[in-house]
Amino acid sequence: MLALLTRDLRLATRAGGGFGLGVAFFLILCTLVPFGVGADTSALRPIAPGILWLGALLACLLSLDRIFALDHEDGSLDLLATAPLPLEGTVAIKALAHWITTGLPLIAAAPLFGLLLHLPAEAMPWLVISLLIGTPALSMLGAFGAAITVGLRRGGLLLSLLVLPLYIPTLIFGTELIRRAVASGDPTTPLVFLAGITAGVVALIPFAAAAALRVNLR
Amino acid sequence: MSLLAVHDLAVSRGGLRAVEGVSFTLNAGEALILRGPNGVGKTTLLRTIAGLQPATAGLIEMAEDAVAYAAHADGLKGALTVAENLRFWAQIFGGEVGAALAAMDLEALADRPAASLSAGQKRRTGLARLLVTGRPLWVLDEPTVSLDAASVARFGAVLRGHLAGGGAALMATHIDLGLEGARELDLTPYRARPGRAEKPAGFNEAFG
Amino acid sequence: MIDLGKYAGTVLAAYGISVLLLVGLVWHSIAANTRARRALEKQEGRKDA
Amino acid sequence: MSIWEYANPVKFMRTSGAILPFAVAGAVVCTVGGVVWGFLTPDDFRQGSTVKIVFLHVPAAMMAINIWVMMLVASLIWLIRRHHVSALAAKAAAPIGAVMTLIALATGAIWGQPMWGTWWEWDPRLTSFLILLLFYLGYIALWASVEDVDSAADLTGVLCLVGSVFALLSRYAVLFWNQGLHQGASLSVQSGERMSAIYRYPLYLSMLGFLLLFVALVLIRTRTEIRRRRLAALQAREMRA
Repeated sequence: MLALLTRDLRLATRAGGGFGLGVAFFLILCTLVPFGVGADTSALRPIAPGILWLGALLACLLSLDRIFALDHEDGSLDLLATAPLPLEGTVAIKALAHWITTGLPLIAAAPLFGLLLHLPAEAMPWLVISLLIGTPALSMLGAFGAAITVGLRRGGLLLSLLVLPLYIPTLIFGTELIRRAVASGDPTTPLVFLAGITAGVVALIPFAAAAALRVNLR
Repeated sequence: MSLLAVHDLAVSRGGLRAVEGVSFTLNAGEALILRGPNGVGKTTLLRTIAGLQPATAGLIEMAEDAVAYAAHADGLKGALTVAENLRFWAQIFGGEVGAALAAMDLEALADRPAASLSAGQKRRTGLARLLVTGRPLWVLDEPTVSLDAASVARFGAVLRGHLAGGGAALMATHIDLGLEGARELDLTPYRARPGRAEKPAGFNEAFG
Repeated sequence: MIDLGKYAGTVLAAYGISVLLLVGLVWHSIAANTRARRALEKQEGRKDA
Repeated sequence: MSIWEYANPVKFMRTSGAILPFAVAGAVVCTVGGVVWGFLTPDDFRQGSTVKIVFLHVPAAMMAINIWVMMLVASLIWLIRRHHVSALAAKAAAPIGAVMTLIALATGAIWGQPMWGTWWEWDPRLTSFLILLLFYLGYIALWASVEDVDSAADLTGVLCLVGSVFALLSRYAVLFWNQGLHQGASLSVQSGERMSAIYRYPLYLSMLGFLLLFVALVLIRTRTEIRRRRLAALQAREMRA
């Protein structure tokens, strides 16, 4: 299991692995937003949490098809399926690797980009906390979408269409957490829901994703 | 004792049975070569025994985690070196890398990234993975594709060593690997007859 | 004709769009079914011949 | 004989062929009757003539949800019992559900324009239906994208399962996100302000009509799918021979 994780991380950081592309995309998005909505603090501040969450979500989406597609092309997926690892475990590890290579850099960069968008200082820790709790669910749901579309030639667009609706609850509770924390100082309810969704997704989605992978392997 | 026993197996592709009623056993030290024209279902049968797709009917008896599967794709990562590629599979399966590198004459290439290898060298790395798995039953689908004569001979020797060490091999190949006493099984007579089956293999049979 | 009052446009638009969508769906269902039946009859006819 | 006999394609074609004329007749009578009757109802003292939109909006919204539930049940039957017709019925139902969702959304938006003063309001119910539409579209797109029908049936089945959970989850998330302007369910018995009979009966008829319309359409579309599968099977056998 650990071997698979280190291999995926190593592949992501080597040439052609696409590590850091997500953060670059995130930066571009945050740069473009003021051009679209105006640079006034009064315009940026209220939408900053939403933009940051959307940016993280889209940056995460960009790299989803890599989770299984490359391994499927070169035959590694067949070999992993015959390995003494349960396929559910393989799915979970690959989603974890995706989160470490995409989600964590985004979380680290988010406060910085928050400054660009005039996110109030008191919202910063909540931004990081909400992303930290919410993004694992994004990676895991993305792995499910990637497992469903792995055999398809033009799977990228379909992957977005399938996965984005699944992101809605996480997005809602993630941004609501920041909003309520700043407005009233009590983000308990969205925090609990966000954590609940992530826990449920991490516990159950590997089974659905592994089932989809088995269908696509045969 | 037998490593693999197949009873009355039917496998299907594209929602239709390809072959049915296939039975054989494979004991330690034995090799079985599948024959038959293109499209008869050799690959499908091998994938089914490797556990990559469900059998449509019949029974496959073997120990858990006994199969090492090698097919057209080698499962190599171009960004990793040959040794790193093999080491990964060694960690997954719990095997040994050094001997495998030596056996397939890959020691000189061990630190080269897999992306820079020729097709034949990639193939050799892919086959070295079989040794790394330490599994007794090798399921091989055209293992000698893109190998030159010397490499074929080398792989033949590796395969004989595997059989002598109590392993077994089930393969589809057109090339003589110099395996003495290897049995052959022609799948042509087992080609599935169209018609209604009790349990349809897929939509094409359910609506045929 | 009944008098729809000041909301005439609203009500007619709602009915218009709904009827359009429903008719489109029904038409598509029937057309696809006819096409499938013809194609199947052609195939089965060829088999018998 | 068990109920599963009807999942056999030949049997399904025979049975559905016998039911179909009645379903079509019932659907036409009840839908046209309900909608026309609804159109002829007197104006509401608050909503004016826009109250007539209810006879389209409510049945469509009801069917939009029920059709997804039917797809979920059909998907479960396929995944558990492997009855091929069940998977095809789920596929056949999806476009009907998408159109019903679209009607509910369109009529809701048109009704909201004079009532709320805006074409679109991010009201929890409207938002939930928009999300439901996304799930329908994803499901339909997946069926259309996967060439191998056996894989497509399994993958869409799994997607329907996961999608159902997330559609429900989204519903509660949206409620949490925005408490809306939308009216409560108009027909609920416990609500004090119950809809008066002149509106209630045409609405019942219209709902029955939409239900029968769905039954008729899903039968037709399932028959279409069966014929397509039959054709593909014959061609596949020809290729193999």
